[in-house]
Amino acid sequence: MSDKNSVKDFVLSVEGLTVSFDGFKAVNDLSFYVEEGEIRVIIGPNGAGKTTVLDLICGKTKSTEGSIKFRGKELTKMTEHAIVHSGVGRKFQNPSIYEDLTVFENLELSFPRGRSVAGALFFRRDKEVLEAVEEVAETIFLHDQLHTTAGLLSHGQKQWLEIGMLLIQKPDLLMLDEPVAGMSVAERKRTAELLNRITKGRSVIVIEHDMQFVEDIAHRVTVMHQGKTLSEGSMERVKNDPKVIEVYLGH
Amino acid sequence: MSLNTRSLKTSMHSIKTVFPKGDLFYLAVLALFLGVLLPMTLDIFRLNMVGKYLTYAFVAVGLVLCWGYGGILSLGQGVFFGLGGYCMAMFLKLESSDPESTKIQSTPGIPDFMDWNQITELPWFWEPFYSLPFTIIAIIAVPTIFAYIIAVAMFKRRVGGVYFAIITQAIASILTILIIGQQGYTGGVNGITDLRTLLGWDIRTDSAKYVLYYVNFVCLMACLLIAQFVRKSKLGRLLVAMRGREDRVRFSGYDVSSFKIFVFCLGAAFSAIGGAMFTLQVGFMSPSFVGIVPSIEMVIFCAVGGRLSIFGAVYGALLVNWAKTTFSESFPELWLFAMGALFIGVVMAFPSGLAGIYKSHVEPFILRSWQKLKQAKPQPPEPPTSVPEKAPPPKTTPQNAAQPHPIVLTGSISPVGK
Amino acid sequence: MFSDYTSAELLSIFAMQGFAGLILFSVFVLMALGLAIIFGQMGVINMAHGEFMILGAYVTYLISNLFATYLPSLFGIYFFIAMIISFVAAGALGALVEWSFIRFLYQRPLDTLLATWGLSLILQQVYRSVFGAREVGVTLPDWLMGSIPLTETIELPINGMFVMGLTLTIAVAVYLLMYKSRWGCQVRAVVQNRPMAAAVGINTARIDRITFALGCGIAGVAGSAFTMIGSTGPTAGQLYIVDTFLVVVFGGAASLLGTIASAFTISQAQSTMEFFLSGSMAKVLTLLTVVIILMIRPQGLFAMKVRK
Amino acid sequence: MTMQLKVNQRRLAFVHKLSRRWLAKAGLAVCAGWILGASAEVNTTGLAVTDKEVTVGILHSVTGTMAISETGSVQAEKLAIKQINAAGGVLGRQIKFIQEDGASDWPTFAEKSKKLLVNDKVAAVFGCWTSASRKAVLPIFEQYNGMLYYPTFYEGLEQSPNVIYTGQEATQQILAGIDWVVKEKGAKTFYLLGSDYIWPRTSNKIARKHIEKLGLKVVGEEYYPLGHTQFNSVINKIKLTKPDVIYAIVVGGSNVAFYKQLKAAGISLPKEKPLLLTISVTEDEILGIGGENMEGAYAAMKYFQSLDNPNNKAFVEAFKAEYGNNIVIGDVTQAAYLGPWLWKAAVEKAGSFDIDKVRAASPDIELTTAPEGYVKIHPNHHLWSKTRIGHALKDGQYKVVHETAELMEPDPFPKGYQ
Repeated sequence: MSDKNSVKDFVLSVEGLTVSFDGFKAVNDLSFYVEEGEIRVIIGPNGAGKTTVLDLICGKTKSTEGSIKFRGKELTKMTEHAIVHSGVGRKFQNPSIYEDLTVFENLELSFPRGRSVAGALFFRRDKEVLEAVEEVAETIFLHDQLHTTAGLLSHGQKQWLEIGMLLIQKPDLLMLDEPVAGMSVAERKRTAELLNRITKGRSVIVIEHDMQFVEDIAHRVTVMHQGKTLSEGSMERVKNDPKVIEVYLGH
Repeated sequence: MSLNTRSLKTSMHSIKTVFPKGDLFYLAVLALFLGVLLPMTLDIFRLNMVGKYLTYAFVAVGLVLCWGYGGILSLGQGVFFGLGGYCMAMFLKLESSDPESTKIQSTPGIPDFMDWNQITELPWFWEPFYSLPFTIIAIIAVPTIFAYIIAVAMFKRRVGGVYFAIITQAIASILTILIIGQQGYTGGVNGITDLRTLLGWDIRTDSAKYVLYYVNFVCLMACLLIAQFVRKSKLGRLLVAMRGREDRVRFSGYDVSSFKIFVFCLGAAFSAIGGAMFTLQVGFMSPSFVGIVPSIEMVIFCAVGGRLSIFGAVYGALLVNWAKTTFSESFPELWLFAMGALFIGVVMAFPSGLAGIYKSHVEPFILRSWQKLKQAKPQPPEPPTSVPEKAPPPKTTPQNAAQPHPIVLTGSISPVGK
Repeated sequence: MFSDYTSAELLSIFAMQGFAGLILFSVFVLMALGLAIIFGQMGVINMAHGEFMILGAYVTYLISNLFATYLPSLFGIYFFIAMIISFVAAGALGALVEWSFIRFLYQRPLDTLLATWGLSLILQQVYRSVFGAREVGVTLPDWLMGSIPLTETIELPINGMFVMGLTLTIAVAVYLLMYKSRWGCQVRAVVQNRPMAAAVGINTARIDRITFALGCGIAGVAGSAFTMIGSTGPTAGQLYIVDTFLVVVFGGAASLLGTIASAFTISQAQSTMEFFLSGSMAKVLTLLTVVIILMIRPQGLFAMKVRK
Repeated sequence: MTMQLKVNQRRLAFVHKLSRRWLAKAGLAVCAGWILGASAEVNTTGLAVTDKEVTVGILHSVTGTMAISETGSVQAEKLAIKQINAAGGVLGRQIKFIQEDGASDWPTFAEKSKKLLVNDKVAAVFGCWTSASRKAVLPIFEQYNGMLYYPTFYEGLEQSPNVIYTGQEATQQILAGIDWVVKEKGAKTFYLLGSDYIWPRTSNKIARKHIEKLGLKVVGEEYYPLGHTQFNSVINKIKLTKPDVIYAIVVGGSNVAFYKQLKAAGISLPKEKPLLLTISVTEDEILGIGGENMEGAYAAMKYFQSLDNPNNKAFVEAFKAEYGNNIVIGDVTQAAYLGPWLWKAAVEKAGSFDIDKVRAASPDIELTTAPEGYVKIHPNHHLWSKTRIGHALKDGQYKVVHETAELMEPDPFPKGYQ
């Protein structure tokens, strides 16, 4: 780990992060740093604690120890929605969209305005909203499906929709949990394209198993094992790390 | 692209957003039914009974928002109904306990039950209820604040679903024991009875019953309008969204608990208005409307009407109560069987209640007849509002959730593949 | 309030009060065990739990009449037979109910609440039609109604000890069944991952039915035992429902040990408060404390923290 | 009527239509009354009286939690009506009854009483059991000027011109009982226990005052919520305080639990250490408690099934002939039986069915044929009656061990006991 710069150069600094469930430490004294504009991919065997790390950053799980700083703000003490407001967006492993609502409504609900009770009550669909929805829908290849009920979309389209729901929030840090899981080869390609396009100007953390996809997008890779960092660096370097080969890539 | 923009632009129009054509029609039918048809055909005795049933409709409408939309099942709505009713009853009781008519008591000027319990001075929390404006505020504020406290405690800690239901049930049971036990202050198990006048106006006469029926009717319509506004606002869509994907809503930057708190408080406020109207029309309030059994019955009114339909809830409250009265008059033995079967039947066969039946059976039939009629005569002879004259009262489901209840239904009913 | 009494008197009273708390504890456990299985393990909110208990009580009443008429010489032991038949009867009704509608509602817990509430109304009316609206008096064998004097003031009620023994037996049996038997392992497998359990060849429908029946059967035994301390009438079941649910929820729904611990906590709190306060206030305070603790710790006292 | 018309002027057309129908109906009724000339003399207020028949109402709970208690009253009232009819009816008219179900729900009681008075125009109503139901119907009886015969022993604190209270009010039951245990059993200390609602609380208050007046001591007073089933703690307190008398006013399902647990805890009632005196357990309740658990307790009431007098023998025989040999008759059942007879006597004394005339005739009406012996209506609408002490036997009956020498005067607002 050569890049020990001062904290403020990083978008996200995770230090000494630990969480334990009844004594079992799912994440154990983990530290890593994400730079401005970086695409970081976290890989590791099942149960390594990857998803838990995202849960901790976005506030879904409360840490036992350690700190998560995002642009100098301590996230571990904040509520989930406050973390979102500060600019962190998160996509879940299984596409998590509102299946009873249309694509349009899905995006509209994610639009970052009228987030309070009164705001939601008196929210108006004005030009700003319409334009933002149109723009994002185009980006995620769904502009023809705006009035389709989201539950009727294909699996890949649902994944895109959820990414779109994050995009419309204009987050500074985007966290994606297995964005191409269950996609066809063609869809994967388009998704990689999509990610490359949308990551301009923001930092991204991705959890992924698909090594080809990882190679396509990753700036840096963190390998996790049993709640700890096993290895970190460029894809090339990680691939050749004997520890990584032993626990993960080897089989 | 241009097509999308056009259709979106039209949906920007705000009155249409709150009242799509269908809902406006349902509202009009309901208003005609309650405001014109029933008063014309029923004598004042029956109309007063309908008025009493309609006070439960307030609770049912609140439950549609809480339970149908918000997914929060409260088994303690009777608490709020009761609190609203007690606030009203306290005002009326003070008015009927003037020193003149209570001069045989050892302490004239206080309610009779206090006198029987050796209370010689009006308790401090009764004092403000001499004022009607205070009472009207209290009717809504007291239950809403109480609901707020419960809701903040529970939703901030993410207590939901079954746990919430059971805790509200326990609260209902605590409050009942308290009201019964503190009889010097509350009238105990007998409740607060013998309420006569409101600012000198005798509420027991037939003419007063008419007026009260219409006051009740107007309040109900107002609540329906509020409910409709909430339902059609972004908040309504958020509630639907939350029910299925609470985490997604949370990670879209919403404080989920605040929306639940809001809708629960709104439901409580509706129930409280219902309770106050109940006191006015029936002339007393007692702890038997606070407990678990009435609270669960209120849920069934909502379920029968259709848990996603605010208009259905009103019909549900009317139908179940009407059936209860009729059945218990003619076949008292069978009543509990019928009620039990209704619970099971609605849950098993008609999870969307009357509204669902209307959507799936009645409406298509009307539309088909309408089509036939159109084909027979080239010019449409009459406006659509007069069509369902002979058909049972129309019920509705909200537009954006035209399928039956999304989370509670199994995949086989919901068209949404999982 | 204690200044008027000698220390010996006080000691014996505290002993008695502790014993009263233990009886209450046993009663709570007995009420809650069946529900802990049905609600905790299967997620079904069985509002008719009280009515299943009362079924057991009515069966006991019938059996006692049968013995009094046909086998008066064996009257002393009828209670054991009555408990077994209560178990079978309530269990059979449970299986029937599960088959006829509960099985369609596993994904909709709040709907099970409404449906079983409907069931409870129907059962109440059945009891009323069959046994009459009045409470029935269940005659108990004399040996069950006495007490064993230990000292002048300390007397151990036999029925209380009987309930405690019964509770212990049933709790141990349920524990062995759920955690030590192959069947219990299957039940827990189904609870935790239904599709997976089905995939490895467990007949989940059958497991569901038997589990539900077992829960109802235990309720039946509880009802049978409660003829010793409570009333048997068409609506008596409703008296138990709130307490029972609170015990289960307070313990952390999915944990049987939690249910027992919670029954212990609530019963001790209630009997202590009953001793120092008046009955109604003790009840209110107990319920209030439970509700407040549940608000602070919604997952219940003893639920495991799990990684989701 | 004028009120009705005044309002109508301000009202929409449909109300006019309605009231015209109403007028027509009323007119028809008047015509009918005029044609049946003979009935007009004994019925000037349009009650449901013809030359052959007079209609009365029976209003009790047939369903719900109170059905347990109210069954006996319904049976007794029906028996009395049958006997009166067999003996030639009232003023030569057969009594026809309309029975309504209050369903253990107070608004239902109010609703049904209004139906009986307004729609059915009954000449008298026999009914209600709990105080809460009576309080709910009371304003309606006063508003529409009906006559209610209320059978239950109750807390007093009420005296309505529209109610005849055929059961005892609290002081009648309590004073005699306490005097007896003090005099005959030498009781010095008392433990007061009750279910937590108005009747036990009021009764215990009177008992406490009386005990303290006698210079004796109350060592404990406890109330448990209705339906409570765990009494071990209070039993321990009783053991600790060692009272001479447990004065128990526990009701409903709690009763069964209390007596069973008392016995199991080693407090043997036949040993009378302490002695147990109750005013809430009639023969009806013993059915549920079990005679073996109640054996040895004392009860203070005005009637026991085992009363040894010719009236009662005939009554019990007739009751058993009607409803089967195993039936038991409690205090309230007998009081309910008095209702129709007292009404018959008052109507015949007044020579009219008019409520006002019946009311005026009621004071000092005597009944020498009452199963309890001789009763007389006091001007305060309660009954003069004797109070008896019964000793519970294993077979579920009471043996009468004492009877007050004089009739006890009813005193619903006892000075010095409040």
